[in-house]
Amino acid sequence: MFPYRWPVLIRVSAVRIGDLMDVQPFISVLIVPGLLFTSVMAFLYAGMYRKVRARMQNRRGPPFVQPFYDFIKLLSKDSIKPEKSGMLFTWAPIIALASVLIVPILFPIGGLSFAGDLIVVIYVLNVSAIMLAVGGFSSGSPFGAVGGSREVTQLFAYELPLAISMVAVAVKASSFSLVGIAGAQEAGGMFFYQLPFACIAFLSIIPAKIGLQPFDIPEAEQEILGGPFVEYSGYRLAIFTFANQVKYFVVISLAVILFFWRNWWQFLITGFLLWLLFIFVKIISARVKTDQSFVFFWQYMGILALVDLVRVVI
Amino acid sequence: MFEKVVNYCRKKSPWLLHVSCGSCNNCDIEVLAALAPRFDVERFGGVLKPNPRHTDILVVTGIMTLKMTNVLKRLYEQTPDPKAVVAIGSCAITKGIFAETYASYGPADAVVPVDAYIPGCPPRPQAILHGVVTALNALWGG
Amino acid sequence: MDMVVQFGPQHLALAEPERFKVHTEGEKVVDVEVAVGYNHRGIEKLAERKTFEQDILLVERICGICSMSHPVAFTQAVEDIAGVDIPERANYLRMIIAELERIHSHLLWAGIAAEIIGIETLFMYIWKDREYVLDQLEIITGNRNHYAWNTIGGCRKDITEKHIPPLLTALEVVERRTEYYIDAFLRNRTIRARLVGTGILPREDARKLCTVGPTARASGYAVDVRKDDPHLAYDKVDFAEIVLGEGDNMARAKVRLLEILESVKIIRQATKAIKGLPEGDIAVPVAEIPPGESVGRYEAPRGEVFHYVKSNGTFYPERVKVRAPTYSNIQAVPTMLMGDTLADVPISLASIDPCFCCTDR
Amino acid sequence: MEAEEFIEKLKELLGRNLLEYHIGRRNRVFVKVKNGYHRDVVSWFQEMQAHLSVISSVDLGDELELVYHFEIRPLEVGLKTSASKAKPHIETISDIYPSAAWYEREAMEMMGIVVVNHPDPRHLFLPDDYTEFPLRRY
Repeated sequence: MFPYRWPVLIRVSAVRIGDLMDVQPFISVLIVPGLLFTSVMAFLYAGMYRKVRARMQNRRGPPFVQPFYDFIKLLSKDSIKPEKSGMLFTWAPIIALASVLIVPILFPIGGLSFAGDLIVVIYVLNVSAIMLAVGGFSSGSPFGAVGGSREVTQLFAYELPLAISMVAVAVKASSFSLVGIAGAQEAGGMFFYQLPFACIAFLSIIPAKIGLQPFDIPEAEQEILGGPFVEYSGYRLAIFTFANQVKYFVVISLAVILFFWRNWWQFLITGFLLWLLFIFVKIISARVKTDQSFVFFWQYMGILALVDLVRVVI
Repeated sequence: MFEKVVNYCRKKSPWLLHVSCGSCNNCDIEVLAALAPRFDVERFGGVLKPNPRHTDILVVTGIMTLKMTNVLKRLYEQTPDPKAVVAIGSCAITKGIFAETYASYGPADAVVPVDAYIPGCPPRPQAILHGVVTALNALWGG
Repeated sequence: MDMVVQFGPQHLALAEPERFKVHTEGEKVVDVEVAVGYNHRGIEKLAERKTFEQDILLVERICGICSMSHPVAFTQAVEDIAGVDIPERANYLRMIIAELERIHSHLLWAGIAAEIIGIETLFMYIWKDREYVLDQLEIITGNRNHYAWNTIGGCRKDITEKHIPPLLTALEVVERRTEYYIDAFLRNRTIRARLVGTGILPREDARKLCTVGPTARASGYAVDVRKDDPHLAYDKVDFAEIVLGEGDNMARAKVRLLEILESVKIIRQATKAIKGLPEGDIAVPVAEIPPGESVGRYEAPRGEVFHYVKSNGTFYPERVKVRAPTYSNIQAVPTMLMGDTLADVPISLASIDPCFCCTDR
Repeated sequence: MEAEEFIEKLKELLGRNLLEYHIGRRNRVFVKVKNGYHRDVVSWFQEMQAHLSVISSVDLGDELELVYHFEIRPLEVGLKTSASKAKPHIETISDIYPSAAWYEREAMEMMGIVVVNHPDPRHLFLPDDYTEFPLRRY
């Protein structure tokens, strides 16, 4: 059946596209700060992570494009779904990836932005963390369950200082949207010296959020064999690790936007430098236990963020 | 064309699982030494993974002792396809010096299909790397 | 919610197969079930079917990373039965290789312990420096681990003049690096957070359970075969026996790292003493072995290795009984783990430096 | 405490039941005791805070022998008791030395010696369905 209707549609849509809706949202969702740009940056961040880590341990380390090879190889392997695992076993990684991919669309570099998108960012990043825990619980293995419960306890641990420091920044820039915050910083200079305590609190949360060394308790490989990831394989594992790698990029660039913003190309450079700093912190620290991380976040970082919030509000 | 790309990626990122079934832990330590900076296996993308779900190359050492054989069988079944098995050390190839022992079901290929053998007691880390890389080329080199 | 978490036969933290069923309430460990035997190769039966000479090679393959301890213990027992005194130089040769092996074994343990608590960098640094020691061992004996250095009545090869200078330079590098690692283990805040106060083995339990080696010495129970029953040439060199009191994981780490410095001291004195002795006189021929029985003891990196050999006059031993240090240390693991959290289990298990291939024979 | 003094003390403690003894090189002492009396010798060792190294099992043809290796500084004592192959019953000492439990389990599964009232007589190294005793020679 020759699709004779085909040319009609093209003629009609060609006219419609021109005037009905402008093309800008498609570009910002699909290309610039959206899917293509984020995935390239995520692979770049992960490749840099493994190369710099290896170089710091004076060994050669894998090529920069190694995460790309791993991703394709994992996609090509067959994925085993244990009987004891629930329906969420397949959906958890997909939701985690989707929720993490939403955040870069709101970035001030040519992305869509609306009044309260900072709240969306906080909520969506939590969704991906919870999806990691749900993935662990639904995998049906004791290690997954322990990994999931650790992820949730760690989520409670760092949630308080994170929210407080973000609210402090929003109140300082008197706007709850990333573009507004970026604009305030372009006008009044970077926030990291105006709100030093909130900056320290936020930067110390990042290793816990990403799962880097001092606080990578959920995926502790030696203790619980990879935590929530224990039963995942094939394309499901590929999506989960890709979601994690995107999270590396998203959380680091969020920190840059909130505290070190001047303009868009400086945003990329500071992102890489901050990422080097976190790799270095990972290199020199061992994995702490859940109760120690709890104490660290609630007592020290919580108070620091509070001090800055009070300072800004008064 | 697509098949070539996938095979190339499989060759470039071999995730290893080390299973010791009754070895004198010299081959196990040489496998770990292959991770150390001097013989770094991560140059080839190789990473030692904690559980069978994430791996595609099973590195097996030791004679298959009575208790460890069905554990190895289960690990082999839990590993998703496509997978490969590399037997390291003369114990895994021919039961080596423990040939007449009562406590073994036989060398590695009596339990799981083996793709590459690395002789030596213990084989040097360079030999282990060479064996793993040849197994990769043979399976997915194309 | 109480759960049974199984550190199964195949686990990243344990290089060899052993099964630990850990019963936990929430994250607190309540009870530990230890299952051994996954590495049992029936060596004692094989030893009875091989001659004494072949047995040395078999006994060497009981454990790969302490492949000097079993042959020395075995040959000493057989030499006691045969009533043979091995030449002075052979004693020094055996002691040098034994101490070199203690250095590389303790470095190996320090790397794996760092890997288990999460610092992968320290694992890479330590194992890079361990390669220097393995190079020296390879130059002198020909192989990185299974040295085939002993025979009944002495040694098979000799350490000549040209071996000693590179050996001493390698020792300088190892000594400098070990001081750096001791500093790293003691001062890094996150390492301290993980090692201090976890896996505590009180002195009373260490003595009651007859633990041996660094595990016992870290709990204050001074057991060191080199001092109690001096064999080889340990009574002719002076070195300190390191005994600490805390008995937690950090104390065990400290004991092992400080022992590396002691071993370097021993080797330096031994190489000086060897210069005086005539080269080449390294073995005494042993014609035949009369019926009798004896016990060979040796201080391996993990503790006391114990060989009971009984001969019946023929060239085949009547009975060879081997007891490795981990066999008695592993019985102290349940008391160590009681009350710790799940996250401490792998590091406490690794802190006794388990060598399951020795335990199961 | 030297070897001869140790043997005198044992003679007082056991009298006729001390069947034979042999002092080897480098303070190795081997003492053979009648079955059943080894427990009081072991409790005497325990008071002297002796260190139990291992318990080996030996096949003497018509008898099965257990050798308890103790280290009483500076001596290395091998305490032997034996039982006939038909009725290989030997009392346990795991209530005095807890670490003896595992050595006795190994002797039970390898040589077929029946250790009386042992707390946990399961197999240790061999799989549970393994029936014959590998270390028996005759």
